[in-house]
Amino acid sequence: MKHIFAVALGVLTAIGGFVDIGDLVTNALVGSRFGLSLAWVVVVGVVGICVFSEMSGRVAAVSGRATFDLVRERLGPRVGLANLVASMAVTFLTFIAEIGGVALALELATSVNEVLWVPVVAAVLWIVLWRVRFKVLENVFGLLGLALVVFAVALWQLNPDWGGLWQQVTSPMPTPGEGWAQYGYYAVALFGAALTPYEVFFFSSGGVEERWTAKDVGTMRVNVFLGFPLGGLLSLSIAAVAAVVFLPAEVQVEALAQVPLPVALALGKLGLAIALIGFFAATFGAACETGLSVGYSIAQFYGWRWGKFVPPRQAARFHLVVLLSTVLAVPVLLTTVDPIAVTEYSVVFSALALPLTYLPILVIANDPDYMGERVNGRLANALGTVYLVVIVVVSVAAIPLMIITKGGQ
Amino acid sequence: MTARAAVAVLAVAALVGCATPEGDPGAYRDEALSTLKAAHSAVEWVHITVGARLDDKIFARSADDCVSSAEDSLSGAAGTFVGLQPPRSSDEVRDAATKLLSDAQDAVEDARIAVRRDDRAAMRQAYTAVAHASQALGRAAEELP
Amino acid sequence: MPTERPGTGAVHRLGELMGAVVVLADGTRAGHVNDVRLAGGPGLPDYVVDGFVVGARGEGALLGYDRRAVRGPWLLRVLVRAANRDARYVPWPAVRRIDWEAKVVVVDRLDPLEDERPSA
Amino acid sequence: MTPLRASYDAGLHLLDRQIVDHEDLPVANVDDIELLERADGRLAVSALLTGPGALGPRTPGRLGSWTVAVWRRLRPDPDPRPGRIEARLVTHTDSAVHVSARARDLSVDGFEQWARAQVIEKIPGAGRAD
Repeated sequence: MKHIFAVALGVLTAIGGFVDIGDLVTNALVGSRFGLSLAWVVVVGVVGICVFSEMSGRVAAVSGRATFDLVRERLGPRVGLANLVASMAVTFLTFIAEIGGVALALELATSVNEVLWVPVVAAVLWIVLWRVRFKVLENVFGLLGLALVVFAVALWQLNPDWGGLWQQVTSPMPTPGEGWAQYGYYAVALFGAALTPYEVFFFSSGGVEERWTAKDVGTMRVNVFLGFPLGGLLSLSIAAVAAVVFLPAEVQVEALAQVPLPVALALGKLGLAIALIGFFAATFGAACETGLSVGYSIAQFYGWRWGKFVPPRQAARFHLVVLLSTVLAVPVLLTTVDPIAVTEYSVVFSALALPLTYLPILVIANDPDYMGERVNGRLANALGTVYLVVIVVVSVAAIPLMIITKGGQ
Repeated sequence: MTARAAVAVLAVAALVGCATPEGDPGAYRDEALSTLKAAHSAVEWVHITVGARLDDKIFARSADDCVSSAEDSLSGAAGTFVGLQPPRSSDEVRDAATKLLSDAQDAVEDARIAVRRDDRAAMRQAYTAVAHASQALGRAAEELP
Repeated sequence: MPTERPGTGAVHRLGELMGAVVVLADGTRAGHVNDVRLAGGPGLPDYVVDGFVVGARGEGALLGYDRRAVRGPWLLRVLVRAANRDARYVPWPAVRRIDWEAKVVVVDRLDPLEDERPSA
Repeated sequence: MTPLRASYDAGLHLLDRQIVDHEDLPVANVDDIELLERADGRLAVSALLTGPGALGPRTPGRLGSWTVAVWRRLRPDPDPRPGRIEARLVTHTDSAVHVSARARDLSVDGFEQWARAQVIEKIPGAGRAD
């Protein structure tokens, strides 16, 4: 019985932990401008995160090595370092967006302005990363993140024209008033939101933290193939309620305050309160994950001791990096830069940086030196290759689309 | 892509981005239409928010936050447009657009005041005014000279 | 820690060999050292440099793909073959001289790099 | 894990690989490898080198030389040597390079001790494990 509970807990935290500020903002914004005509991108992105996470989770379980430990080994110091710098820039940008997201969620619930919340959030965040146990952190924010199911309930409650919604899903083209360039840009943004590099760094490092071995691969696969798709459904429901309420009214989502509005219209204040709890949990959980990912990746690149399972004094450099990145995030947000704008760019740059870490993991997953006989099977390689092409194409398209649409206008 | 090439690309992008359209009336009219579209989005957002508050479906706190953000967004869009130098033949377009924008700003301002005071009567009045401004902005695409 | 062992030569770093220029005895350039093959193992008396993998470009092994266990996705195998298509191998006996300062390795000949199956 | 191979390529299988001690705790990365010219002219692998002093020269361009320069200035002794682990301590290699000594006894982590003493130890709870 205990095993079932552990598996269920794993799946639930995978669902609750799936959505972050990037998913919240990008899905609502896309829903309000393109309806569900970009839903297929979320599906492609979710399958992508499943393929990528399963591979890097299996590598972590079988070889005991996490992502960035391997990236340098495979690409050498020069290319490896460029990879580290680019991936850390994206992860740090996402880290700032997540902290901004927490501050915005708190602003929605209190009358205190978001900028004033930033130092408080950063301080509490660092204390959580310093003291709270890894498992507790994952479970609390994962389960609280399930509050976002309220978006699915709201969609049901809004009793939309399901035929019309399905019609949008099955016509993957820009809605009137939107061009193909904008359509392409937001396809890249949605893909980057669903398949964010830090999610893989954190997932594989978490596997090493929790001492996964080859026999944990089964449980890991259940979490990935059940948890992530259900998490993806949450993202889709956020887009769907925006499509139902904002698209016909021609309201374009530009602030976090708009995102839970459809839930309020459908379920009233209780629904809104639950949504805000979901926002806080999703963004705070993701802030912890991105904060740790910066520490994990740099420590793994240089071969330092790392992780929350050892006392901080035995992983001093790792904790120093986590402390510095939390401290550095505050001044950026205090320049009153709009966290939503930071989020929009962070998802596009995520799409840009993806091939850098995807490629080495695909190579390692086929190397018997690391995987013994648990190397990629035919299916894993088939999907792995398809996504290698998809990820490179998306990465190449990211910057040109950003320039043409001047950031998606 | 070497650093020099990246800088060159970004420079070109910046130039393309802010080529002020005051010279060409067509471009000026497009700028007016896109500003009115953004204004309509903000006003309709206020419309939905005030309606939800009147139905007591959202907290006063959320309503205030929504309406003030919408107000900032609207004044931002309007400010940028008014700052543009209209070509000689576009005065008619400019007058129509600025009138629509100022009506919208007045309606949204009344809504923000009512919501912050949680004054239901004023909110009902603001609700119809905002609805009216929103429809006017919605028709702008056809009626703009 | 004495770096100069009594009775033996200088101390070097393998990193200095990576990317070194490979020239034949008559001076013609033959590429760069992509990798250094080792023989024996730790604790064994003969844990030594056994030869050089030579490729056209600098560090060559773009994808870091293990040339011998070339298994995995078809597309990757194609990319790896392309990256290593001109790889050659210089066994230690064919190495005439190493100029550490100029990072040049003078060799007598270049053998083809066979894609043996993984030995394990 | 594949047992020790008859021969393998240093770049692919040794360089930049994680070194772990016999309790499987990470020690450092193989930042470079020391080669010793033997009497018969052969180059023998004598030690694994770690730290910026070893990694710097392998990182091309300004960044590499800058790393070495900063590392030299930070080290107390005038002519600092990079961290060094005797080759004979290496027991086997799989996804990591396993050494028989304990991490503590290898003294290759100056920066770790600095970070521990100057920052981490000063914060309450530094000794408590998860």
